[in-house]
Amino acid sequence: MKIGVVVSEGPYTHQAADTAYQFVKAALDKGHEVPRVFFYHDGVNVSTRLSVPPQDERHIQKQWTALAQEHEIDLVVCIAAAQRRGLLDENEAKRQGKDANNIAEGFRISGLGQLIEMGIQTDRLVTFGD
Amino acid sequence: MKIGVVVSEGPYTHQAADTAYQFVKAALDKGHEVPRVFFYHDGVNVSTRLSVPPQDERHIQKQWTALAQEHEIDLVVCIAAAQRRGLLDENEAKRQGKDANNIAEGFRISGLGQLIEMGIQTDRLVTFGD
Amino acid sequence: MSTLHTVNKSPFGNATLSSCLGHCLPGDAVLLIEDAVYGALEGSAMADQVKARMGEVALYVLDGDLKARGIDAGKLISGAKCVGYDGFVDLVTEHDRTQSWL
Amino acid sequence: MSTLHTVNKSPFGNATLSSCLGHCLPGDAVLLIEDAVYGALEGSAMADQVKARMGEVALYVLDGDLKARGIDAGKLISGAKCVGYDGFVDLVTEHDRTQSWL
Amino acid sequence: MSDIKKFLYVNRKPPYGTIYALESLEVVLIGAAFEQDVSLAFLDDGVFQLTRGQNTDAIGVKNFSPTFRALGDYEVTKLYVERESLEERGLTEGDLQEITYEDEDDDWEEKPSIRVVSRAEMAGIMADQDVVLSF
Amino acid sequence: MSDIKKFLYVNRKPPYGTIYALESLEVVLIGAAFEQDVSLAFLDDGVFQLTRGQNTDAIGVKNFSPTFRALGDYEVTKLYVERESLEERGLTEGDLQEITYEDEDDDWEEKPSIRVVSRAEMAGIMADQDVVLSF
Repeated sequence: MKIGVVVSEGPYTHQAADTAYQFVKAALDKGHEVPRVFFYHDGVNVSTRLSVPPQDERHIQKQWTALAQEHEIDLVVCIAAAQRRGLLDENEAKRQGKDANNIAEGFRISGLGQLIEMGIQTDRLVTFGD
Repeated sequence: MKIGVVVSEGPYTHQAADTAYQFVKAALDKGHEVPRVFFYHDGVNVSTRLSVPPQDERHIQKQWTALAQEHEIDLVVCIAAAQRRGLLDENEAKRQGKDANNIAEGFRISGLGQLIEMGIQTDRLVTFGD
Repeated sequence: MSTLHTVNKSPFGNATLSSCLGHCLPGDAVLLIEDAVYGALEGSAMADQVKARMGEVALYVLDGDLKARGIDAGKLISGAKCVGYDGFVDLVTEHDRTQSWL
Repeated sequence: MSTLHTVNKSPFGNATLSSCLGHCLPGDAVLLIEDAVYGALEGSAMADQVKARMGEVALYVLDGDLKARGIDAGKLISGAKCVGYDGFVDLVTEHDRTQSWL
Repeated sequence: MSDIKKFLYVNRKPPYGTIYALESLEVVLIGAAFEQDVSLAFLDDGVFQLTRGQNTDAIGVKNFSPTFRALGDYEVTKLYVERESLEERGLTEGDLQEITYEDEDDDWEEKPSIRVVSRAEMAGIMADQDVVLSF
Repeated sequence: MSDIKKFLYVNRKPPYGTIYALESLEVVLIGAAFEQDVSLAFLDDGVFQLTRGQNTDAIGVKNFSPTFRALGDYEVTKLYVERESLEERGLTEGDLQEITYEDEDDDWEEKPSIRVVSRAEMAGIMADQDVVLSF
């Protein structure tokens, strides 16, 4: 089956991004397809490449980047939610006149239409949030 | 009186940073002193200078920076909470080998001791969070 | 010696106001801010629990949060007092400590 | 046609599980994850409300979240079934839709 | 799978204290362009999103409640509000904004978008969807 | 104002679902160096932070519960746990970790740090503080 996933809360603060990660891994292990994960609300904070968690804790952004690269998952960060919260890729930073960007490899910024499209094109949709 | 303030939630997602801002303004207007505001948990996300909210919404980081500069408020961002969540100043970015930094003017990164110190040195402490 | 308690969550979705009311002492004040202002609505399922403590505990509601949510002050429990951010500051300084119920 | 409902908040602090139980239909499944696993504790103030729906609604608990919180499976309401993340995936595919009660 | 899916947006949180209500509305507006069968559910504290007379001047946050009245222009015309949720909060339908749409199948007559339903009816509406998005 | 203030850390949230419990503990550990009069309150869902046998292997999140047992070394020795909160959750004191400290005023005798108190006693403890930090 095709399963779409929404992550609505930021890393470390809520368990949502962790549970979503474990769920997606299990779905892939069972042979299901997870074509896209959509990061919305504070979920966009998962995509920052500037996170430096303590050595003995998991690195949530790197976990997602690695999983996405191995399984060709489209990690989409909502542009409207990301702009509010200070998550920008190189293009967005230029367009907004900002002197830095912080989106990690494997994530791409796009619109809310990608969330609706995921709802239309997948067989199931599961949301992890607060 | 000396009033210390803690902000524990991120901008836009929760109202905490807004309420804290209105409270601090009112306290200063009444002649009280607010020597320091400590940003902890997701509150550290207030300090990013990369935020680009819609034109018709308030810019929470800029509101804090302006208020702090006008009234010499020490805006302290907890280093441990900030590292987890990808908030770095120039020094921290260098130290951690990161290619970008995102802390706005008026905020400084420091340790949790600054929170305890604020509790000891102020007459009242008020926390805004979730 | 008295305490200002602040609560910021809707009491219909969250047990925080209920816990606060169970721990505040006579002479204390409870200030409802943000989504907690709904806790002062007359005729709600929470109203009796709030009113039961109002003889000994003063109830305040942050006016700006009330207006933001379209709640007319006339719909509040009798005796609940509306304050602005300046009144919030006064409540903080008039009581010996502030406990934020998060 | 049936629904998998997921709940992730402690029912002692938050009304979400209660609302979910009030809206799920016979044949549906409720999966408790993250802080909601406490909702399956036998002998708690929530236990009767949960058990009242268990004749017609299946109750699952995410095993990893239970162990993380130090709750032994023997302390759960009788009939609550523990599943892993793989079982979570099966529940999603076996039901027609998933409703996340956030 | 048919070409058109039934999408339900579930709103259970009050406005302003958190951003979920506003960002939910942003999804609904974008989603309207996809011509799916869209419904909105307001239950529990979500019913507070629809109160009339919201004025956010003092808190410095944007008042997004007028946007609900524009939903009809986006052909989003089914806003289900749970009666029990209103009652528990001491509210009646009269405390909510009037939200209407022009019915193209009925000579563009103006009709109410808000439909107050019982908890049992709400459960039935939820069970009749292809996709449920929660905020 | 005396040199030593009474600090109370109030814990009302369960562990792991959110980070508050962990980050609260980080404040307590740092705060210990300031030699104030420190107490911790565990009530409502906060009592779940202290359950014994926590094992987070399957969820991939760090298990911080052993840190509570180190608090005695930091001279943090007063952990008040509310009895009513335990009971409502179907828990007894036996479900909690044993946390002890060595009492320097009593020939370093090992004593329990957890003190189960009634709701009324907890209210009294809260009212007896200079600074209350909530997580």
